[in-house]
Amino acid sequence: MKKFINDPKAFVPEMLKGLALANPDTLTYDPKYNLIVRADAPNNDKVSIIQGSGSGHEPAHVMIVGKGMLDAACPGDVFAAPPTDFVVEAARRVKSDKGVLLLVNNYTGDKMAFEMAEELAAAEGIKVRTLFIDDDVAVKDSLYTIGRRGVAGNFFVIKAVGAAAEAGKDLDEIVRIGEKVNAVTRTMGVALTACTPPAKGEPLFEIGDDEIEVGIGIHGEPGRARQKWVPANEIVDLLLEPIVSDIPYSSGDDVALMVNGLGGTPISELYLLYGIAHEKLAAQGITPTRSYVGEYCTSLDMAGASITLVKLDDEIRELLEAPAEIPIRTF
Amino acid sequence: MKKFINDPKAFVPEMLKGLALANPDTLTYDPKYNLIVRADAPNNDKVSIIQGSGSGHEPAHVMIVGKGMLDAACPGDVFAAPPTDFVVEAARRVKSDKGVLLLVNNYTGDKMAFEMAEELAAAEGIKVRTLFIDDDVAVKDSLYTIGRRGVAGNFFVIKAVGAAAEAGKDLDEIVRIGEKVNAVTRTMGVALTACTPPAKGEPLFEIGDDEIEVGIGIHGEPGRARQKWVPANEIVDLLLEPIVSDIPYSSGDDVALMVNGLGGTPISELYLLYGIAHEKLAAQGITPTRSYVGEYCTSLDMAGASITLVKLDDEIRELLEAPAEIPIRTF
Amino acid sequence: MSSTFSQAGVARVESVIKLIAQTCVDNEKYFSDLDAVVGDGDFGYSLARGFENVIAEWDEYDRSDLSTFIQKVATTMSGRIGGSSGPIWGTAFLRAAISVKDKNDISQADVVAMLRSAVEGIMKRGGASLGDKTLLDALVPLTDAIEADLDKGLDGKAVAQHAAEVARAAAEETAKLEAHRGRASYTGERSIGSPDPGAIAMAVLAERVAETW
Amino acid sequence: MSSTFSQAGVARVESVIKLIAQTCVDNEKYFSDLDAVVGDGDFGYSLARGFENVIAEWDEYDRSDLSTFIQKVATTMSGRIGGSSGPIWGTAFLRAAISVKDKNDISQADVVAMLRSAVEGIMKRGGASLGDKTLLDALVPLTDAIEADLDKGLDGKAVAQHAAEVARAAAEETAKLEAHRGRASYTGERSIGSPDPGAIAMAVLAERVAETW
Ligand SMILES: Nc1ncnc2c1ncn2[C@@H]1O[C@H](COP(=O)(O)OP(=O)(O)O)[C@@H](O)[C@H]1O
Ligand SMILES: Nc1ncnc2c1ncn2[C@@H]1O[C@H](COP(=O)(O)OP(=O)(O)O)[C@@H](O)[C@H]1O
Ligand SMILES: [Mg+2]
Ligand SMILES: [Mg+2]
Ligand SMILES: [Mg+2]
Ligand SMILES: [Mg+2]
Repeated sequence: MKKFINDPKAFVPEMLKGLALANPDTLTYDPKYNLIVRADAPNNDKVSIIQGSGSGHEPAHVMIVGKGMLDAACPGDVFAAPPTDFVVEAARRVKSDKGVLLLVNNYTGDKMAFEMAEELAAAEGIKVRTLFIDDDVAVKDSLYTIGRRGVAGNFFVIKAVGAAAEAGKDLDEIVRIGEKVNAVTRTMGVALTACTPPAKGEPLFEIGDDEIEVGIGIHGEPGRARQKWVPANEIVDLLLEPIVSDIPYSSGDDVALMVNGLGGTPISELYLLYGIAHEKLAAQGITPTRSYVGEYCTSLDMAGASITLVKLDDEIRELLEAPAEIPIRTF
Repeated sequence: MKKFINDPKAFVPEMLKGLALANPDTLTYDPKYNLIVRADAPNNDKVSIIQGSGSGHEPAHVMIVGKGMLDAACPGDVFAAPPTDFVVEAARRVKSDKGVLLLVNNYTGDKMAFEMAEELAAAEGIKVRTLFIDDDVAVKDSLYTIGRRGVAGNFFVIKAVGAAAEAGKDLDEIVRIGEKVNAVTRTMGVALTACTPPAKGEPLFEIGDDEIEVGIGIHGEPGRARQKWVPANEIVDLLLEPIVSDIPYSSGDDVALMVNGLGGTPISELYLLYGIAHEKLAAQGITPTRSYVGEYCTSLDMAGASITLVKLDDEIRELLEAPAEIPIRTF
Repeated sequence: MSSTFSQAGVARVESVIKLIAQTCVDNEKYFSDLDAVVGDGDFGYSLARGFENVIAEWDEYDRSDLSTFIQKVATTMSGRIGGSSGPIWGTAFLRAAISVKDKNDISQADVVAMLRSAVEGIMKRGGASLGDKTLLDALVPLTDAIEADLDKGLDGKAVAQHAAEVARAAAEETAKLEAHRGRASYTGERSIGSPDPGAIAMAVLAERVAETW
Repeated sequence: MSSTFSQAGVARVESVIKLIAQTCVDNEKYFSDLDAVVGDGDFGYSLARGFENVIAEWDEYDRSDLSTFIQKVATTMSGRIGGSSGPIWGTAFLRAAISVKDKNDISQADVVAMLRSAVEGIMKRGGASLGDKTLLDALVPLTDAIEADLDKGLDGKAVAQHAAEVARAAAEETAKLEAHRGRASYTGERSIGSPDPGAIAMAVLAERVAETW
């Protein structure tokens, strides 16, 4: 394993320390509970938004704490949901008269930790709601399982509820908005390589030089199926078809189109994929009117990408257009 | 080679097409000359800024065309300077009464192409100046060679002259600013893996699982020296020492500190490096008061990073703080 | 089902918990490797970090009664372990604690009740049923065997040894199952062929307990 | 140094240029592989794309006089090839063109003048000197040999053959040099041991010209 690390056990805290040092005016870092919190939180005139999940998905979620997005992020270790205590502590730090919303990607560990945390926080008198995000079409929803996973589409839910919270909307309204955005958001991912968690020290799975994993999640777990590499045009078909047919998205729809990099794929390739996906959708009468190309939710150093569609209406578009100020400043 | 591509020869045009489709209101793309141009250029009330270089360094430079940064980018093929004609055509497209500034990273091919282009553009009556960027301390400056390379530090020169141009400054003043920023900017890079140019189809060099290349450029060319992998703390020393001692930067200096990813390294590791570098500089009395962490100038899919320092004064700080609007929108 | 462990029983429960903690710390790498096959490779890491905390806080735990003591263990686990294992193991200890609330001596029936409560808590927390390829597929047969053997009047050592054999066999059997819960379930049929890490952990723990009885 | 090529000379220059173009297109992969050793592996790609354009535009070039014609070739090269090779080869053709301005017949002295002008142009454009490990290290000895052989009165075929031998030997010799110009120079001493791609290209071209004289 060749990475920029010292001790694998210190990987997450050292990253968080760097993040805090780079953003001294806007963020605070609590090493005891792994928390990244807006320096100006809590604000009793707005609902506070918290997202928790395993680490290894950066910039999600620690690097999108800021005005118009999250009030706090409570990351666990790499690919592990945060301990319940950490979530409860995050809720305490940003508790507001208007309430606290916990955003959670739908995974077994995260679901359990946040359900327990919600109970404990409520028991302390904190007004709190939880919202699960499950945009991944690679997993078929069924009563028999925990259901679809939350992946890169969570960005849109966070952006929308973050903007609504900044606008002073109340907790019920924000939950309605979050559920609405989640309901019109779908994602599908593909991996070219496996990722290497620092504590493991080697790639999570072996994959041939001419193979790809289709229907990958964001934790380096294997996907639904392995197949031979195909050119970018065909890869876009593999990703778009299950997304478009799921909701379904149909001719006349306005959409936001995201091409998200999983960590090891350069942005040049992501724009190449974007162009292909944009044209294929346009050919079906589905018009991408907002574009997102880059890394939003990654799996450490995995080479790969996911495509996300969001069906837009005026309400969602306005929330996505609202300004936000987060550490990922490119200028 | 596993990448998201169709035909290697179409890699650059397909990427540029995607970029244009993702930014229909702000950018135009000319496939004949590989040009990405601001939709609202030229503006006779401001100097136009053009950066050209090989492709493969995205987001540099095609993805930083926009208000407050570049008016046009004229990329060549992967790692190849653009042909002279393309540069001249870019100058024609954005020629302004206030003049045109060509920004060039100091490499043999680019230098020659832009010198020829400047002559040709001037012959057509275009008011034009050229500014070479050479921030890479891995290459010792000497009369005997072409001198230091231009690498990730070019971001700061572009940002500063972009802001000055937006403020209506004239060409001489902008050249003065660009030269001043270049003179206080130094960079050093390290690679963990080699990159794979699409047309080549295999990594440019072989490197062991426990080896790193120190003093790497941005074209996948081997660095100054190869050595065994060392932990992040020591890698930061390897990069910082030659930078700090070069100008030198000294106790009492305010600096901008950039940790730039080379394409295959996740942002979590970049923040980890940032934290270490920040503390090591602070311990020497050098204070990072502006931070830049992410991908600014890459080498395709190479895993690696570079560190850049800029000595700040009020003038430079103000130019770096000025707003800019570029395709890399993260919210 | 007549004899009580009384104070000796309380001491025994304490020492079994400590043994579990130490065994999980010792098997960190083995448990993580099992999880890397179709999961994300952090099962051993999570358990080890949690039980390290239990061991570190061991001497300071409130021992006013057994229930309170086990509850403290539960809080350390669910409060400090991430991933699925924090909530699952935390809930298991919490439910076990509640089932012996206010008791100062522990009967054989209490031991079975603690195990049953743990199983119910896990099922409630994670929504898994038997056959979903989780640690329940070893823990439930183990509990059944203990209950039956105690009814038969076998002595402690014999009960523990048989329980270990049953847990091991059941854990190995999970290799034939398709995962329906947890991260492994996303790979669908590809999860068949390797045993569930949680179930194997149950077998390892039962074996350690039997060895040292 | 007395005979002129006259119109035959003009035709010969044209056919040599076409042969150079075709040879570079044919050797794309070979030239790129040479450049991958300490450079960035695009030398063959750049030359091939440029000379493909020359061949494509061949029939439409303005042939009012030889100088104008060569200037058109130069414009295609420097206008359409990226990397270092566009400016270097473009400048070489441009300077050669200028050195025969307004001439309608070509003497042996003119051929030498064209080569010398090309060399000077390359040196001016890229700042390289002899021994810097560039194509100059083959092109200059080749030019010297041609000048000397023409002075001696050797016939065209003999001159071409000797020039090819000189160029090949000089190109192979560049393996001993440390690069001081171009991308290869950044690797410092690590550039020693492999020949310069541009110099090898000169040898290959000279050999093709000699073969077909
Ligand atoms: N819903 C569930 N109910 C009970 N046990 C579960 C459940 N999900 C997972 N497990 C158990 O947890 C083990 C994995 O734990 P861990 O690696 O910590 O979880 P993850 O990394 O998936 O969050 C599995 O082997 C299984 O025995
Ligand atoms: N400054 C220079 N002057 C003359 N020739 C040069 C110079 N720099 C490079 N070359 C020649 O160009 C060749 C490399 O060309 P090319 O691969 O197109 O350049 P690059 O990829 O470095 O821009 C070298 O082998 C060398 O012969
Ligand atoms: Mg996990
Ligand atoms: Mg090149
Ligand atoms: Mg796991
Ligand atoms: Mg080259």
